[in-house]
Formats: sequence, structure tokens, C-alpha cells
Amino acid sequence: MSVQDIDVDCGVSGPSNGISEVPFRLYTDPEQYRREQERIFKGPTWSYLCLAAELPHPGDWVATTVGEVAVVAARAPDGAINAFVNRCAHRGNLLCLERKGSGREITCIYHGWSYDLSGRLTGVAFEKGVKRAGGMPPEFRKDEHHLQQLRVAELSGLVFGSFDPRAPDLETYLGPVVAGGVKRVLEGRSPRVIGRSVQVLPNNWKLYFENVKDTYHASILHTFLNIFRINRMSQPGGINIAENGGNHFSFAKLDYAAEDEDYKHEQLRASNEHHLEDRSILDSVDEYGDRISVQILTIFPGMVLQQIRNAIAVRVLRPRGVGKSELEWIHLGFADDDPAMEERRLRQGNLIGAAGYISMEDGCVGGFVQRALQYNDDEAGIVMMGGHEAESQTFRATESAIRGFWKQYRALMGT
Amino acid sequence: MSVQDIDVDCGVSGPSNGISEVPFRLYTDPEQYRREQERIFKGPTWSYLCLAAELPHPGDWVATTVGEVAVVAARAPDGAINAFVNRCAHRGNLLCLERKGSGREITCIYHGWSYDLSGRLTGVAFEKGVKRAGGMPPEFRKDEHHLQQLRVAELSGLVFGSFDPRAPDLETYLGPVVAGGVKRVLEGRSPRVIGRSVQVLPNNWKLYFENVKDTYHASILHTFLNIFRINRMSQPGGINIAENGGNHFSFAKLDYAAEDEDYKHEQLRASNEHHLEDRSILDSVDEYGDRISVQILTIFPGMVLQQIRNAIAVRVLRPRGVGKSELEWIHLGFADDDPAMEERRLRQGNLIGAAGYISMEDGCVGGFVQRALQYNDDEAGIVMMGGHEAESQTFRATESAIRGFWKQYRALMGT
Amino acid sequence: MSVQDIDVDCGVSGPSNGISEVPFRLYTDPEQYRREQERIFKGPTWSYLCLAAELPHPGDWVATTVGEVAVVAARAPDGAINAFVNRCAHRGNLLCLERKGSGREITCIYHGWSYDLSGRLTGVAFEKGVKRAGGMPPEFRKDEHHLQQLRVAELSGLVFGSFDPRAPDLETYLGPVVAGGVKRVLEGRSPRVIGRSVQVLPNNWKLYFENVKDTYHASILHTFLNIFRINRMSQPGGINIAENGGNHFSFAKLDYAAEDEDYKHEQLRASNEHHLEDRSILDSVDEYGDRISVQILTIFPGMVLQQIRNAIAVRVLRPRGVGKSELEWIHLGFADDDPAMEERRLRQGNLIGAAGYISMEDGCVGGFVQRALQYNDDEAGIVMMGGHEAESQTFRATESAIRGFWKQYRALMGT
Amino acid sequence: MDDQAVRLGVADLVAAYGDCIDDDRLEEWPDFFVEDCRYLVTSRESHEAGLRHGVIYAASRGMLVDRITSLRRANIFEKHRYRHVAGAPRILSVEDGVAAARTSFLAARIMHDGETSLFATGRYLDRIAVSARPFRFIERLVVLDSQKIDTLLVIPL
Amino acid sequence: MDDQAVRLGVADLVAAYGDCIDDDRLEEWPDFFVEDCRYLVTSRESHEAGLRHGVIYAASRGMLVDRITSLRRANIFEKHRYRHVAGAPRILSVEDGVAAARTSFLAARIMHDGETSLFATGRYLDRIAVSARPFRFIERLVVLDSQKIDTLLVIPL
Amino acid sequence: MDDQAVRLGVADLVAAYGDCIDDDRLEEWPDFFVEDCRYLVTSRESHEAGLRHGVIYAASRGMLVDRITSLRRANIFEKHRYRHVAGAPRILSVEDGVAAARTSFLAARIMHDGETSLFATGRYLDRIAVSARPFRFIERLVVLDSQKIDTLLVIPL
Ligand code: FES
Ligand code: FES
Ligand code: FES
Ligand SMILES: [Fe+3]
Ligand SMILES: [Fe+3]
Ligand SMILES: [Fe+3]
Repeated sequence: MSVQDIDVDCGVSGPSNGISEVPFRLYTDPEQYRREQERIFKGPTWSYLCLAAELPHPGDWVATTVGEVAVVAARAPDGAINAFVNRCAHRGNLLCLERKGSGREITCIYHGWSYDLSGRLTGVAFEKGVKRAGGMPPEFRKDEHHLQQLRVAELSGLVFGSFDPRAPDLETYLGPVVAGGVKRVLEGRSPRVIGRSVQVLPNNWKLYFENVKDTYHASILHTFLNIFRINRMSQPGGINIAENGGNHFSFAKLDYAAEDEDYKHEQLRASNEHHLEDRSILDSVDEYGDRISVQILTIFPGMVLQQIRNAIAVRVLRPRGVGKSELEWIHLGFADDDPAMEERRLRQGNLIGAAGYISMEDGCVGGFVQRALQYNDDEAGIVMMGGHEAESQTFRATESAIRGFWKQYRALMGT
Repeated sequence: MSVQDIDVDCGVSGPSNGISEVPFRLYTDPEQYRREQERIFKGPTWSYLCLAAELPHPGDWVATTVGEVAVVAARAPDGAINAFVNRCAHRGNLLCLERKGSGREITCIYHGWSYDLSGRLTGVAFEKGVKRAGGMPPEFRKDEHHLQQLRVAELSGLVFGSFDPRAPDLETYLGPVVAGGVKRVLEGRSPRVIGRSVQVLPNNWKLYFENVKDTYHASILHTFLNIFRINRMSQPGGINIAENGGNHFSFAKLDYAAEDEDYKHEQLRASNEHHLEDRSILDSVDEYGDRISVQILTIFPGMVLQQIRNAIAVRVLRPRGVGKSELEWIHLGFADDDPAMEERRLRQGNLIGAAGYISMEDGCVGGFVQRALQYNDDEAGIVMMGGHEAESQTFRATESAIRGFWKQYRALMGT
Repeated sequence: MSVQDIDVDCGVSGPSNGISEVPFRLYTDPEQYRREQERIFKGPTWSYLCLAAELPHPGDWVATTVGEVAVVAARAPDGAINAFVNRCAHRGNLLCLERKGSGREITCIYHGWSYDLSGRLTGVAFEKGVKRAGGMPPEFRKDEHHLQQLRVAELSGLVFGSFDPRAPDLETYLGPVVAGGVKRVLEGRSPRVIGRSVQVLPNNWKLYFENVKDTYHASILHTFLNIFRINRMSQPGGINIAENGGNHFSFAKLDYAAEDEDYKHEQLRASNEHHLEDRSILDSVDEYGDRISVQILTIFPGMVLQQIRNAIAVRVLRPRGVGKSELEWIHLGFADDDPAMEERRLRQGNLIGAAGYISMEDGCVGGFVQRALQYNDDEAGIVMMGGHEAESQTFRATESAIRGFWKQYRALMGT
Repeated sequence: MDDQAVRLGVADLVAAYGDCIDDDRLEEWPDFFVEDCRYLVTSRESHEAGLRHGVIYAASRGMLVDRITSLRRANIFEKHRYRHVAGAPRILSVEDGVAAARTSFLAARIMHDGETSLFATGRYLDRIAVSARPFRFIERLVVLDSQKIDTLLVIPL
Repeated sequence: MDDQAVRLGVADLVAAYGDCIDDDRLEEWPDFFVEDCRYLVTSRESHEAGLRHGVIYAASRGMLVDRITSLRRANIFEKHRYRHVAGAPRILSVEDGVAAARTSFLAARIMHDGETSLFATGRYLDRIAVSARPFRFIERLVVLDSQKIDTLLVIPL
Repeated sequence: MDDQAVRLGVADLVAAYGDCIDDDRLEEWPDFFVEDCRYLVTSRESHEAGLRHGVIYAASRGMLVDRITSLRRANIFEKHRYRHVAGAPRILSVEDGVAAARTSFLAARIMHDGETSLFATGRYLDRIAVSARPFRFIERLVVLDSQKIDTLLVIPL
């Protein structure tokens, strides 16, 4: 590994050879983290805000964050969804204090300034003073103090926001292939949230986002499927990476019928010590009729759309300081699920999340890396599996999608 | 809002238009915080140390902090109160480990160096060695190693300290009006501490100190009095701000008799859903005979003297890192209180403190602001209610006292 | 005290007069702390890794840290002990996740890269891809990606490691006198770990290491022996300091027979209020036949070897951030201990450790200093007891060994 | 009522009290007290120093009701809950239908976003009317071990 | 079985359950449940919102056994243990040999290096078969107060 | 003495023990033990590894008395208190007037300035003389879950 030239006060310079070497200090430097907030999360990117389904009626709002910045997404009387910074224009108080709510306007608890659902300042308590005494000075103009707005775009029921006018429109940003991956899972369906939880990750946000793009680790770190000898049949699949590099999806197909066959024979091998007592967590149907049993899709910088058999989830990755992140799991069902499908999704839910048989390791491995880099970060990791480029590939023994991440990262960070 | 020119490593530059714009980064920048310790808390200001009544006898001492710096206030044999840094001159050990104590001298636990009650180094263990072996070198002079002393001044039983010889004498510092406000409450009386607690505030110290000076928020953030329709009668009052800007008091009058009347009618309106089951928390007497029911007085940078009806308290604000503060509530009674007055003060105590009906919100609102500014602090809040100056005013729809705070703050910080 | 010229961003400059003044900011400056990791712990010094006895067989390994850096010590098939950084060459994952283990090789959980017991990269999963698809690029060479190795040296069953080729060999580093002190306690014996615990210290690592070298505080901070009037007889002893200054031991002799005498008379004085109900914690034998009852030995930068009567322990000091440290206590017995000696060591164990009668104060006093220096660190402590040099002395009213610490510290830090 | 019955009844009362608060059934909270009751929250330091001014002082059930009305209608704060975990109550005496009991407890605070912290530890010093069912508190003195309260105290302990 | 016996039996069951987990005797854990059982771990927020998808969902004892097999054989994580401290269980009802009970609890997590943190707080909502010994859980719903889980959840709560 | 009496007596003993320490009535603490007693504080790691050297080892009541004398007269430390919160003790056996019991507990530490932290968690492994009143500890083995102790351990657990 080549030692990197690093300036603690000025963030981290780029790796010596493009996108297949990653300076460790990128995960540990506080100044780098501060810059990422400006250049990536507030930069020309799109961040997941909420599901359109969470804002059924005008006046409904959801409070979330883009990077570390508190924002609100709200449905205006005209039915449009707006997003704006969740910080009062007066003294900076947090406006919305709960995760979701509804109302005709948003009123600050501190001094009662009120805003409409597009973030426009509409009322200032005592603006004219009391009995003509006090109040705001004559030159004060409410319309100079609206809340900072974000651009909003929607795709297949997912709502995204961007701080930066330079960001291309959402579908262009995603690219046709990844946009197609989103539509495959959600387009024309009516998602319902069937569960929600947050997994706190003891590591820099990038370590998790890389992990999701990392097809290399799947069968090695997550041994559940192998140990219990589940779907050992060869799985055709591949990785599709968007032009910008930051968005991607990987997928694999499964012969559902063969698996059922296999399952029957399993019964006969009672002797086998590593068998599942109750295989119902695997009972799955080819919901999309294309035999794709796994599709993991990422949208730079912080969203994951997951289909693992019939377990559908949106994961939202939120940076929380240089060495900490939060991962929100939003488990989805659909309006037309019958009771059998509902039960199926719940049982398959054991595969994923903070306690998931094939996902829990991702919750700790990032922390192991973070720890190993403490005061020992002046070298670089290597990401050369499958070459040095970031193109789509039909095989999974590659780190191509990770290189894709660094391609977009470096373009935005200007390093 | 105008974006501020900010240099993270060198603190925060001043707002573009004097004292009615406040750069958000002033609340989040660690370097700014470090400078405040030097220029404000160790600067030409006066900080509350203790009550003279806490040091009744020679030898009594109280350990406290001025800003983040540990100091001791002690009564010397000559009856004078001294204050000095609570850090041993030898290796820097904390000398006084408890909040209060008493003794002829103060001895360091580590190597036994001892100091008199004015902080003078009087003893060095083994100074001459043991059996003529070892000990301090000949050039060592105890009188070159006294503890750093603070200036001490007293007003109406309140003891203050200052690190800086440039600070004007206490009464000049306070200004005649604010000094008068202190005397009104305490002069010639014998205060007794009837309770003490500490409220931990998840925000920069300035957010709380501004809050106390902020008459704008009172009736909006604290809805208790309105909801329960208590003293709705017009309250004459006003705000008095000292020349330097940093010290002030606001006050309001109450027609105690009218309130009792009102209370009686209250009884008849049993239908009213928002009435108090037990109004005894409001039973109050015009203790000072001037019908002033509320006087909130601040002494820059960290003391508050409160009279709310018969609830008298000193509040001491202590910075504890850029995003955290501690607020000590020292509840006072007086030697001549009869049992009825004692009970009155206890019941009115429900109005204030960490669980106070009209004060608890001040414990959380600063944290909301602090959170809203995380990684989103490159703009400024506005403080223009009532104009751009920091003069005394007879109306309360103003932020004049907050501008006063920034007037003194900027003078001291040199920004 | 002379005020130090200090640059926060560039660490702390040296004291004005050599090694008998210590700028307080050395204990509080994060940048100084970062430099210490590079220049001291990764510099030309030797750090304790483990006991040779903890690695009885080839394949056995122990995970520890040198400074903050995670390292592994392992016994190779050839019987040699190797040490290397506990960080995978691929993406930086922590390789060994437990304190100790055993195996033919070390395999990374993340992507299965494997290393032999000298840290050589021996296997890369899918190096050649799967079915000729993917895999590492042709120019990839495993032998360019071995784990960083440490030099390893052993003395009397203690295993040490060093990152720096410039470090002199271990015995030269220790110097003959201190090396002799180690051998006196451990050479030719078979140590067994009889207990292990970790004491978390709320202070900079240097404050504890100085404390162990500080003979000045012993009888003043730790009053147990005086209060209970134990071994009041004069104790011949002294301090031996290595040439480099950083390694030392202090010792004292005891007339074991006289103590027993004394003990008998103790029985008669039942009136004495401060007597021990059960003196068995003091029952001790002259294990080394030289009447030395106390030998406290330090090896720069972080190891202590203690013999207090029959209580033998290795203490390992680990920095954990600028204001926190961890002190591991490894209590030792020997293979030839009879049951009486075993019981003796256990009972004497009450004297030492986190709950030790004559050691517990050392766990809190460093924290008191650290606290006293918060935002009040622009002066210096003085270390002039016994002069300004760092030579061995026969008396204990001296801070000579502490000056020795600063002698080596300054040489390494280049200040 | 025999010792055993008092012991079990007090244990049930203390457990039910915690669940009532932790479930946010605060309107039921005053019913755990007799009409002419006292409820105080203070710190060990003030308690031992004989300083009577704590952080909450209620001298009647009406004042408890007012606490909840204010919490629901007037006071503004971020949503949160507690989790009470208490040790076994100890009955110190039973005289004239009044049991004196003490219980060690801790309360974790869980903010609406899930952030959890150890909010308070302390002991309950209770005087309980045990001559009739349901048992009710005549006096509940909540002595917190710490004089520090994080942010604010609005939900009773 | 009389009230007193149920009360004591449930208290023993809840305490033994915690010790079994805290002692790392996880292979015995499924035996605390009847064959046809339900074990769920979810958050208060999801529970109150009627969202059925939690973090662990077992609908048979076999699924509990599989949890432990996977923990022992398949899953990779850093060694750690819990310390359960629970309040007194409250029996809400006993009908047809089934007791409904609830218990407040907290679980501290102790990593192999000794690092300790308050990992979870919440309440157990139990349905327990009490007509025969040993008492066994028909349903154990673990409602965590927080929706946040630090790092991962592999050892059952 | 019947099972029920032992159960209640042990519960009372364990609760009284915690209150004694938390109230700073440390001079009474040795009286919870028989003359010829053993009191040990160690870590789970050492305990399971068979390492006998813990952090406190007392082999007689005299050694307990000495602990307190030293704490009061000799040792220097910042004032602090604990708050013990313990689960229900489990009686593992009763033979020849000796009950074997175990109890999960945690101890919060509250410094004189109010700073509160989770200081220790673990289990008490007790052998208790129950043939006569008052019950007393023959052996109390305090097995801490963590090998880490913050700052120092001077007040017994
Ligand atoms: S901060 Fe929002 S109205 Fe003042
Ligand atoms: S530090 Fe105070 S005497 Fe040494
Ligand atoms: S990080 Fe170790 S194999 Fe990838
Ligand atoms: Fe994964
Ligand atoms: Fe207010
Ligand atoms: Fe010492």
C-alpha cells in the first residue's frame, strides 16, 4: 500500500491510483466529514426523504435529515410535496419536533413565527409590536426570511430531495438501468410500511454504503445460507452500475421450484446436523415473476432498496459524526398482500435487519474496521477485485460497485 | 440572512450588522468556545462565586467554577473573603475535592503542599528533604508559587470574583439600575438556602443566557399562565439594561388584590375545564410592597437573580463544553420567614426550576436550537424585535436585552 | 511558574528549563496526543505485548495494543514469537476479534483473506475469480501486502514489541540495572497468571506513568500503612534510573522478623483504635531472600513490574484518548507456589489494584489533575524535588525518576 | 391485614405505579394517592441537608391532577417515556393501617427518537394506607441520588 | 393452582429465563417455551402503531432452536453477554390455565473487553401456561422502548 | 424453616444489604456476614477461567471490618454513593441450614457532584445461613460482568 499524503486540517487527498485505493483516513478525519456534509449531502445529489404514502393528505409532514441537516417534507394544499430546512429563520429553533405530523401551518414553539407548508414565513408574532410599542423594524420583510427549500422529486412512490440546483433531474441522476431497478420493485404498487427500526452503526457512513455494494463479502461474511445449505444451486446474476458510479444494483436469480424440490429431500436427511427446524422463514414466491430472488439497489449517497425474496425494504443511511451512522430499516408490504403474503414477509423478516440471519454481520464489521483504523490510518485499503474500473459486470467476484462509489465520491469532493 | 464569513480555526467573525444578527456558528465552534473562556470568563467580568452566608466562619470555603476553571472562595481569619484557582502549584492537582468545607489551611492530597485561606503556599512536604537528603533545590521560593488569586467583591450578600484587574469595580460594572435591582431583592435581608439543584442543558451557554433576557418568548413558549387564565390583567412593566449591555432586569407588576378577586370568581366557573384543582401554588404576597411580581435580573456572563412572586432564586449558568451547560438553581428564603411564608415559597417552587410550570421549556428549547445548527450553522439568527439598539424599554415585545448581551460580548471578544 | 509558549495546532513546545518544569498542556492537547502515538508508541521504544507463557504452543496468539494501535502477538510453527498489526491488508478490518486464540492461520472474517502466524498474506479468496471471471488483477502480488511486522524481544518471560528499527535491542534499551531488576523478579521462574483486571483511569496516560515513578507521593497520598502503623521502621531503599531516563525502579527493604515482633506487641495494644482486625493481608515471606519488600519498576512508555512483598504483578498502561487511559493488572504467581503462598498472594492482593489499600488513590488522583487543567492549562507544573537532574538516588524525597521520564519523552518528541 | 398481604399489596402497588407512568396513562396517576397526600421529588443532598425545597412539591391530590393537566395542555417538550425498574420494596413498619416502605429504583428515559439514557436513580420513601383496598400512597417522597436533572422533569417519577 | 403459586411460579420463570440467557446457556432457552409458541421482539413505536414487522419473529419453538443454531454455527459477531435486571412481574389475569403477565426489564450489554452499556429497556408481555409444571411461555412479546438497536441483536432478549 | 420463609428471608436480606451500602451505613455492613465468612469481588472472565485473584478478597469478617476502617480513616477518594437495583433472588438449594442463592444486580455510581454512571453489573452467588434469624452470608461471591473498573473500587458492592 502506498502511504497517502494527508493534511489533517484540510481533509484527505485522493488515492494515488484512481479509485482502487482508498486512504484509510477518509474514514477518520473530522474535517473530511465536515466537507462531505457540504459537498455530498448538500451537493448535487438526491437523498431519500420519505415515502409519498407517508404524506397522504395536504398538511401532512415528515421530519428527517439530509446528511446531518434537519429537514421537513410536507404536502402542500395543492397536493405537491415540498421540502425545506427544519430550522426557524428567527433564532434557529427546530420547527418540527416529532417524526411526523399534520397541520395547516408550522408554528415555531419559541416565539410563534409561522410558516406555510412550503416553508414560506407567513406570520411573525408581535410583528407590529403590542399597542404600537416594539415589534419588528420597518425594513423587516417576511419574504426575505423563508426557510431554505430543497428540490423535490418522486419516483415510484419514493420521495427525494436535493439542496443543489446543479443536480440533474432524478431519473437522469439514477440512470435508466438503476431507475428501472427501482420501478421493477415499486412501480404501480401501493407500498405500506409494515415495520420500522433503526440500527446504530459504530462506523463511518461510507463503510456501510461500500458494504452494500460489496458483492465480494456476501458468501464469506454471511455464512448462514451456506451453513444451512440453502440455495446452493448456481445463481445467475450480475451487477449494474450507473454512469456516475454511485448508483447500482446487484441481483441474483433463483430456481424457486428447484429449491422446493431440494427442501423435500432435506426432510429425508434428518441426520444432517445443520438443518433448520423450521424452514418457513424461507417459504417464498416469485413475486415479480422474473425469478430474481435478490436485488440490492443503492442510490448515492445514502439509500438502499432491497428485495430479498419477498422481504422488501428501504434502508436509509444517516451519518452521525465521523465514526457513527444510523441505518433506518423501513419494511414494506403492499396493499394487495393477502394474509399468506403478509405472514411470508414477516417470517422472511428474520433474514434481514439488526437481527437478520444474513445481514447482522454488516452491523458489526464496519465497526471492526473503524476500530482498526484508530490512530493507524495513514495507509490505504485496496479495491482491485475485478480490475480498476467501475463498469457493470456479470460476475460477482468483483469490487466494481465499490469503485463506482469512489468514482462519484471523488468527482464531488474534488480530490 | 446574510451568510457569515467564518474561519473554523480562528473562531467566528462578527455579524454583518452590529448586534441584531447572530452568526449561528457562535454556538457551535469549539475554538470560539475556547476563546470565550479566556476573554469573557477570565476577562474583565464578574462571576458569581457563592453567597456570603455560605461562608459564616473563618476557614469556611466553597469550591466552584468560573467558566470552566475550578476556583475556591474562602473566608480568611481576618474575615475577608478570598478566591483563588483550585489547582495545586506543584503538579496541578485539584485542591478542594468537595463542594464546601472548612479548615485552617488547604492541603493537597497528592504531596501535601499546603496553602493558607488566601491561596498562599505555606508548606512544602520534605522541602528540606529527609535527613538532609533530597528536598527542593536552594533557589526554590515558596512565595513564587502562590495560587492565582481572583479579585473578590460582594453585593447584598452575593460574592463575585474576577480574574481581570481591568474589570471595573462591581457596582460600576453592574451599573446603578441593575445594582438597584439586586439590592431591592436582597439588601438588608438574611438569605437562607432552602433548596439547590442543577439542570443540565444540552446547549451552548449563550442560548440560555439569551433566553433569560428574551422577553419576547415568555408568553409564547410558556403557555401555563395563559392556559390556566392566571393574571390576565394588563401588567405594567419594562426592561432596564445597563450601559455595558450585558446586565439587565425585566419586571412586571401585578394587582395582587385583583388576582384574589379573580380567584374567587374562578370558583364559580367550575365548568371551565382548564382550571387548577389547587391554586395554592399561586398564593402570594406583595413581599416588597411595590407590586412587582416578577423581576428577572441577569449579570453578565452567567448569573440570574429571580423574583417570581415569592419564589426567590439565584441561578448560576456554567459552560460545560461548546454544546452543554449546567444551570444551578439556588432557592432562597430569608431568616424572618414565618411558616406561612416558608410554605408559600415551597409551593410557588412548582413554577420554577427543572420541573417548573413556567420555566421547564427553557430547559429544552436551547437544545432544539443547538440540534438545528448541527452542521448547518453558516447563517445567522436575527434579533431585531424592537429595533437595532440595546436601550432600556418600557414594552416587552422587544429583543433589546439580547442585543445588550451581544453588545458586551462583541466588546470583549473583539469581533 | 513560567507561562509556556504553546501552539494548539502544533502540539506543545518544551518547558523553559529542561526537565523540571512540565507544561500542563502536554496533558490536554489532542495534537500532542496524536504525535505521541507516532513518536513514542510507534517510535524507538519497546512496549509490553504479553507473557511468553500465554503463548505455549505454535498457533497461539494474543491480541493487544501498542499505544492505540491494535497488534497481535503469535507463536509461529518454528516456535518464534511474531507480532504484527491487527488490521487486514485488504480493507482494514480487525483480524483478531478476541483477546486470545489459536489456529494455523488467521483468516479475516470480511472477505476471507488469510495470513500465516508471522502476518504474511497467504490467501486471497477468489484471487483468480470464479470460473475465470473477476478476481484480482494480474499485477496484484500477495507478497506486497503482508501485515506490518513489529520487532519482538523477550526478557524473563516478558514479550515486548517495537515498531521502530532504530530502537536499541531490548536489554540495551532497559539498561543493565533495570534489566537486572526485571530478572530479579522473574528470571528462571515460571509465572502463572492468577488474576487479571482493568482499571479505567480518567486521565492522560502520562499522569499515571509519572505517578508510578513518583516516590514523593507514596507516604503522603497513601496513608494506609501509616494509619495502621505498619512497618514504621526505617526502610533503606533507593531509586535506580536507566541512562535513557525512561526506565527505572525504586525499592525498599523490610526487616520481616522485626515486623513479626512488632505484630505480636500489636496484639497487646487492643486499645489502639486503628488496628487491623485481620493482619493476614500482610503475612509475607522474604521471597527473594534479599529483604527487598517493595520493588516498583517501570519500562517506558507503558509497563510496570511490581513486587510488593509477595504480590507480584505486571501493569500495562494503555492510552485511550488524550484524557483517558486503561491500566491492566496482571497478577502473577509461580509454578512452584505451595497452597500457603497461593493464599498469601491472594490476601496481599487486597493491597493493590483498583481496590488496593495502597494503590486505589492512584486511580483517582490523575483524574483530579486532569480536571484541574481543563481550560486552565497554560502554565507548568514543577518537578524539582531532589534537583534538576535525572540520576539515580539513594533517598526517596525526590522526583528524579519523573525527570527521567521527561528526559526520554523530550528526546523522542523532539521538543 | 397480615404481613404477607401487606407485603404483596405494596409490591403490587409499587409495580403498578411504575407501569402507569411508563405506559403514559398519566391521568390515572393521581389515583395512586389518597386525597390528602404529599408527593415530593428532591435530591439526596437536599434531603440530608434538611433543605425542603425540591423540584416538585405537591401537598394535595389536586396538585397532582394539575401536574398532569399542565403536562397535557400547557407545557411544551419533546415526547419521551420512562422505564422504571425497581428492586423489591422493603416494609419498614406497619402501624395504624399505615405501612412505611422504601424501594430502590432507576428510571431510564427514552426520547421519541429512541435515544435512551439513565435518567434517574434513587429511592422511594413511602407511607401507604393499607387498611383498605386499593392501597394508596399517603406520602411518596422521591429522593433522587443526584442533584442533576437532564434538560427537564415533566413526567412524574 | 392458587394465585400465590402462580405468582411465585411466574416470578421464578422470569428470573430463570434471564439467568439462562445471561449465563450463555442458550441451548436451554427454547425450553422456556411451549412447542407451539410465539416469540417477538419489536419496538414500542411499531407495537403501538400496529406494525407487525419487528426485529425477531418466531412462530414455533423450532424457529427458536434455529436462532440458537445460527448464533452458534453461522453468525459472526464479537463475543458479548447481557445482564438482565427485571422488576417484579405483574399477573394481569389467569384464565384456563394461562396467565397473562407483564414485566419491566433492562438489559445491559457487556462486550468481551468489558465495555458495558445500557443496551435495551422495555417490557415483557407474556402468556404463560400455568396448569402444569414447569411453567412455559405460550407467547413472549418483547416490546423494546426504543426503536434503536446498537450494532446488532443476536442474543435473544 | 419452610421454603416460603427462606425465600422471603433471602429477599429481605439481599434488599437490606443493598440499602445498607447505598445509605452509607457501612459500619453495619460486616454484620451481614457470619464471623467465618468469605467475600470476594471478581470478574466473570476470571471466575470462569478459574483465576482466583479478584479485586477484593476477604476471608474473615475482620477483613470486612478492616475494609471499612480503611475507607473511613485511610483511603482518599472523591465522595460517591451507589444505587443497587437487584432482580429477584433465586434460591438454588437449601441444605443443612444453608441456602444457595443467586441474584442479578446493577450498581449505578453517583459522584458527589451528581454525575451518574452505570458502574457495575453482575450477579451475587451467595451461601446463606438460614437456620437462625437474622440470615447471614457465609459466602458472597460478587461476579462482575466486566473486568473493567472505572477509577477505583472502595465502597463494597
Ligand atoms: S426561534 Fe422560531 S420563532 Fe423565534
Ligand atoms: S500536586 Fe499538590 S502537592 Fe503535589
Ligand atoms: S477486509 Fe479483510 S479480507 Fe477484506
Ligand atoms: Fe452484507
Ligand atoms: Fe423562559
Ligand atoms: Fe501511588
